[in-house]
Amino acid sequence: MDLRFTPEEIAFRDEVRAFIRDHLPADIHERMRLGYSPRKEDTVRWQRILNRKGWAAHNWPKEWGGPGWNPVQRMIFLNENQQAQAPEVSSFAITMIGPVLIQFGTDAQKQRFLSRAANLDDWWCQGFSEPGAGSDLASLKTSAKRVNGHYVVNGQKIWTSTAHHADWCFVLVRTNPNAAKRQEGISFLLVDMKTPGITVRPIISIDGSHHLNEVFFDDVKVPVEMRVHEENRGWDVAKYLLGNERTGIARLGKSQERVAAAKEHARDVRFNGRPLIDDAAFRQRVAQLEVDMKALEITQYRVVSAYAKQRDGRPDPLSSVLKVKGTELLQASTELCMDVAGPQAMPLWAQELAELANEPDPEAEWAAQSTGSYLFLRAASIYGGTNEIQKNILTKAVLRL
Amino acid sequence: MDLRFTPEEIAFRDEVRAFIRDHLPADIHERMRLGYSPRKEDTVRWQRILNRKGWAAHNWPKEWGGPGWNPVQRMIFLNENQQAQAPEVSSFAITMIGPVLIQFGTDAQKQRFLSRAANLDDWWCQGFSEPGAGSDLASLKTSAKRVNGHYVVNGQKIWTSTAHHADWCFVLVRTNPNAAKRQEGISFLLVDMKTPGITVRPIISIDGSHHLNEVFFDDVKVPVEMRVHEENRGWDVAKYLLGNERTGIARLGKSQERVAAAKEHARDVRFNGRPLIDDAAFRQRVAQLEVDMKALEITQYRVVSAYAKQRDGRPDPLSSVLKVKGTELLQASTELCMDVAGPQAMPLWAQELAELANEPDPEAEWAAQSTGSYLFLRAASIYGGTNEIQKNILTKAVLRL
Amino acid sequence: MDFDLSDDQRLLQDSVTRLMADRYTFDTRKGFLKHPSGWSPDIWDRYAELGLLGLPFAEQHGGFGGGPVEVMLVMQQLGRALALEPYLATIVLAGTAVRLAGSDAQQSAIFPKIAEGRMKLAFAHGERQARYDITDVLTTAKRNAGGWVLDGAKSVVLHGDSADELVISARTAGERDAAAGITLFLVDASAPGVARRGYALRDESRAAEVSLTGVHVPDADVLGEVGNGLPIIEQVIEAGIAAMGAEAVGAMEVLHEMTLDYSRTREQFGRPIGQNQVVQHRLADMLMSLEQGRSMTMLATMSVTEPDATQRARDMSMAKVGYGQAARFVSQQAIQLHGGIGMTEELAVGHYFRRCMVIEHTFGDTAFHLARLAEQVE
Amino acid sequence: MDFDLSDDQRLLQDSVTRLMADRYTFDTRKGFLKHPSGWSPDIWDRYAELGLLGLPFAEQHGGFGGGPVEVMLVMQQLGRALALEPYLATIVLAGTAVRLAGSDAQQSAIFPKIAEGRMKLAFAHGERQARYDITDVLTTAKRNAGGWVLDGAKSVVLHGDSADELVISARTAGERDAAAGITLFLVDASAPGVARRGYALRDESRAAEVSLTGVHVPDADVLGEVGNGLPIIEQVIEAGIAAMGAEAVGAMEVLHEMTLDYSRTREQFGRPIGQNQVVQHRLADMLMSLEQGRSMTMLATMSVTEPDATQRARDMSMAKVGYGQAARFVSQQAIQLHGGIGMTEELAVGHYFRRCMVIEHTFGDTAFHLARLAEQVE
Repeated sequence: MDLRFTPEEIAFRDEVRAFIRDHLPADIHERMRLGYSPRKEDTVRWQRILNRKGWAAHNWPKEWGGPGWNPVQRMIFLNENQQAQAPEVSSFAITMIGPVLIQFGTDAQKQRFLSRAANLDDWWCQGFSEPGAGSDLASLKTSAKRVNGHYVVNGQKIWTSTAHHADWCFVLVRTNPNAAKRQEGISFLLVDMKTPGITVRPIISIDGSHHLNEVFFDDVKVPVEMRVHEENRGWDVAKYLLGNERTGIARLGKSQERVAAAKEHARDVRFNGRPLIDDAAFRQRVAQLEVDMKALEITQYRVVSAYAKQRDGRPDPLSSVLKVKGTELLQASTELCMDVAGPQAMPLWAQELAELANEPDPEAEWAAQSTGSYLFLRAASIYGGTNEIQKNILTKAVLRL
Repeated sequence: MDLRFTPEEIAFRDEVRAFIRDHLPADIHERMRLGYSPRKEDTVRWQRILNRKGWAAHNWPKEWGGPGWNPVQRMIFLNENQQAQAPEVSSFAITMIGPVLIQFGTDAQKQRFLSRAANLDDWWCQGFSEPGAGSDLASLKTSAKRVNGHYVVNGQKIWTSTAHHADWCFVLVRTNPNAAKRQEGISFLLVDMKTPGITVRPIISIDGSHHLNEVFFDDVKVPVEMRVHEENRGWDVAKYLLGNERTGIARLGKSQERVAAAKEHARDVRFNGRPLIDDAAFRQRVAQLEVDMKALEITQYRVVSAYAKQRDGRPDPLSSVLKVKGTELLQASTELCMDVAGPQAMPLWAQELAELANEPDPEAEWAAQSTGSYLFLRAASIYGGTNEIQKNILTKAVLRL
Repeated sequence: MDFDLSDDQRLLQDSVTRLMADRYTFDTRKGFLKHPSGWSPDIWDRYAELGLLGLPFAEQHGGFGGGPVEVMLVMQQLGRALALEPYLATIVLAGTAVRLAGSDAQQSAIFPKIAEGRMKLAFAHGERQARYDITDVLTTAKRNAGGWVLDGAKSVVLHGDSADELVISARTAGERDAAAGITLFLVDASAPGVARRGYALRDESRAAEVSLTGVHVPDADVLGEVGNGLPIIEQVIEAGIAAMGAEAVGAMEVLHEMTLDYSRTREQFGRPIGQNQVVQHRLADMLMSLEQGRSMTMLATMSVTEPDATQRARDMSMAKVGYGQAARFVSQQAIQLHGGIGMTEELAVGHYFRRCMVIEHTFGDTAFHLARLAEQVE
Repeated sequence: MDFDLSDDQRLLQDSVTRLMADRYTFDTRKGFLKHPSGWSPDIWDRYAELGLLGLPFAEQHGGFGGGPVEVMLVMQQLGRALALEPYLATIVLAGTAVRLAGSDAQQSAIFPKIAEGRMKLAFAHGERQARYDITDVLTTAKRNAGGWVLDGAKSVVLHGDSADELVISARTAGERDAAAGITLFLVDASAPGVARRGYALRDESRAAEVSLTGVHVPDADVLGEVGNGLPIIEQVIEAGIAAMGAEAVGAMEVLHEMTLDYSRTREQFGRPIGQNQVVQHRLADMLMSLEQGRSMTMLATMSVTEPDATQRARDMSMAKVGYGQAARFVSQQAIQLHGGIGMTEELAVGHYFRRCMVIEHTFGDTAFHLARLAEQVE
């Protein structure tokens, strides 16, 4: 038993750190440093640089273009990438559809999609939630009727992140409305977003950003070859996808980056006539966050190593702990940044700046974006199963109550 | 609308404060100052002093020996008494059985019991909870069969505080096991603790103290005249008793006394080479508690004034807020005292001191007792309806969910 | 100790409540946002008709001599409606400055116009480098013939963009952070050298960056005593803390009501989410926070007229911490219980959330006021 | 990064687990409490037989050369059983002092006796006025012919009453709070001038007040370098923090198991209380705290051998805060969910609760260690 990194792990971490430092484009890093979420082109550019290095598909097996890392290495890579203020790789492409196709896809599907996903030649989005099916996903209603070689899809999806950028969408549809159990009538389809009958309607989030969408399907024809796994067995695929190694869900590196940024900026703002960084209460708040992040870091490595051992594919229920504690820290750390920025965090600067003919004002941008990420990450305890749902999962899976 | 005390209220507060200062026996005050809970004889002595002044039965009408105070005056009196580190008047006698007899009792019962209760000539205890009936009181099983002029009581009560001191006990018993609703078969009896067939078994609490007891009833004969209100209508009495103006439940004065004591002792203990009182984090913790106590103080006066207006007798559901917030503060403030005492709070000193032939050591006693009250008040969020039950009450009565 | 409202107060409360119910739904509000000023001049006239714009001013100046309780009742309803108009800026903040420091001539010149809705003010004190430090004033006022010349910049001036007159603080003496040497000036917003950059805050209310370059102010427009502006500034901010508390209480009430309604109607796993005990207790916790926040707002309201400045400052800090923490908890939980839909611009909940957020970060956040209280612990 | 146990470690874990399961039920423990020493000499012999008493000592001194992980495995099981024996005091605390500072002669003289269960030690460093300040040593050691004379008093010396030898810190130079000038001495507990007052702590474990009046200590019994005892004291306390963390994890495990079982069996309103979602989520929160606390105990365990003293101190403070907060939450909620019965001496839950409480207040509480971390924030 040893919590320290092995020399190999340290060497690996240093290699990753050096590569990101040397190859992350300066303009992207600057935007990320100011707290902006990456634009599509930022994510694409960075993921292609990683892909050339063979690192983009960090959790894929070698044969499909993955680096063949063990879970600890993946963990290190994700943390370094987040702490370096680099865009995160597209989770839809890398941690969702990639592993799904590798596990359930036909050879044709693998050949057609995997390498393009790794390189973001195709941008993927996820069509799971519906207005009536949020936490209760299995109640989804979007229907797919089989008409000779096609499924005809009708219905509506919601919270479809980046659908407005997407080339493809993986969708859960109901192919058998009469199945005994709701879970048994669902299939998993790959849908070309250019197919006629698809309408994407933006949803503006409370931070003013456009990440989410509603997607309407009106007699959308999807070739049967675009179904993954057997008909009416889509729930297995969804469960695999949602459970599939949830290494990343804590997004600890992001919280660490936020706390580091808060400390950096706390040197430049005032509190009772001194730099905020000198205020005892602020230091206590940071120290408490650093304690909680350290605990989560170790718990995360415990879960990851355990996962590396038990190869039954089932997710460790403790990954719910990562989700809950990880999102609590994401929210606490972004809240900290906003509080550091103080009154300057309240203006809608970032948007205003564009309009106002003034010289750029990085500090103001950072301050405004600190609120942007605070607001946007209020959703962190909601998406991917609310923290309340996570505790229900722990109740069933671990407490067995 | 005015949050300030009126000149009359200020005069009243000063009168109460002065009377307690001038009449509280020094030895009792010293024990209370060191954090000991009052002994039976302390409570009796002090309550009799108050009773001579006409203040003991603070919430009784004048005709039955009460001072005829309005709710705000009662609130002031209770807070002053707690903050002055005086024993609290016996709630069983004053806020429980007294009002019950005034509301439901026969003239004979009033004549026999009220003035003796006010003067603690009789010590009362409460026989409500049973091993199987805690939060779910209506499921109580202790039976009372009517045999000519008597009820024959059999069963067991638990958590009977001070039963080992008590002359009388008011008991909820099941007189009709076949009632349609569980609540409808219950009667309210006054039981002389000297009656044959009563066994009191001590329960030692985690602070090592003996407050609680189990009380066993084995063919205990209770004269029918000792029944309060109609047979099988005892639930009305219990509801009245539990709901009856819950002015005191926040016990805010006690929390204020604990925080004041913590600050006083924080001057004498060290933290990183300076007095603890100078530590920024300690000061923040105290400041936060003082904010929360101030909020509760105002909320309490709001509830009390509202109660003074609406005379339908039903308790304000907001009194559940007083119970929850009040006990949270009781626990936070006693925890603060223990943390101030630090390592010196860990020995079972108080008990040890008696055995060890050493000179008295007040600081050590205070430190030890700070842990005693911390431990004992872990029950504050349990007794009188757990805080979880209080939130169920708010859910039903206020949220109507 | 008395929590009752007078008949006049109840009348006032009813009339404001009715106005907002009739004219200020979340949808009509969307329309008001489209107006170039970012709020509704039409509603502003209604406020004038109801006498709200002259509420706290003396009768001889066209006001109604209302006190903190009256202002609380109005602000609570404005909070419930997320009202966008410059009521806080004009009536509560700058209005208090003029009321406390202004000469009779100044008050007679200004208050009638305000009361009739013909003039709006803004309180231009905060500076970008100052964050929450109220003595951190770098803007200077230098003596010149028959008046003063102002240079500097003011930041996040609430409704500074639509103000006709600005109440500006500047240093006539003393170093940065010195308590003495700060003076208040009444400045025409269109005066030469005054440049304003208006924008929306996160809650869609308006603010402005104000830059001052050689702005000449005649002696007649000095507000109060030269060099002794700080006590006035403190009372202005205290009036603001009390008023924003009432606004926050109004916002919390609506957040709690909306979340309660949603928990009754939103179904998951075949039943309303409000059937989940965890949701029920969360709503109970929100209710308790709301009530504690309401109590602290009452404390602030009552303390506005407290003569002892130390006691007043202490009560205000307690109140700001108390209702600020309550508003943060209630608004965060309102979004959490709404789930995804609560994260969207379309729903009102996110707007109330952001109003609570802006209130918490105005005139000192929780950490700032808790630190002030911690200093005084003894 | 590796969380696996070696076969030897698993073997050790199993044997301790079996011993405690067979011999250390909550009821047998009540019997041990009645023993004059307040713990079980018989069990102490079992520890010796299993080799637990020599675990961390070098083989040439009759030990088994075990490291922090081995100690963690033992302490976790002792924590699960609420073991009363002076294992922490003798093996972990004083044992570490002798191991790190003792001469070969001293170690050869002491460790074999300890390993065979024939000698118990205690670490007498803390003083009443010092609270958690480890450099606040007022006990003095003055030079005299061929040795030293100790005067002063030590407070809350864990298992000081049953120790045969005391490791005592005293000032050979320097003022109160000076880092330099503290020296460690090995003192026979029955030496003239040593007076001990034994008593139980709130968790029923034993401690003593030790007073020293003209106690003569020969040079041969100086432990380590004269005047340079502080680094040793720090490492002793760090070893204690790591070991107590493992004990706390064991206690939290049992508290969580007991509460979970109770929630399955205790019925109110016609169903097990564990059917209440609020109880379910509370148990989930307890589980999360337990796991976070376990992680922090691993951190402390790994850091015991960290060469960089600054890093080590930081890790230890983080761990103490982390598992201390976890233990406080888990133990408080365990009582809350048990309700009245959890408040009684009869039930085990209150005893585990108090063990967690004593651990949190030993070698620096949460506030103390959080302050140490806050100082280093940069």
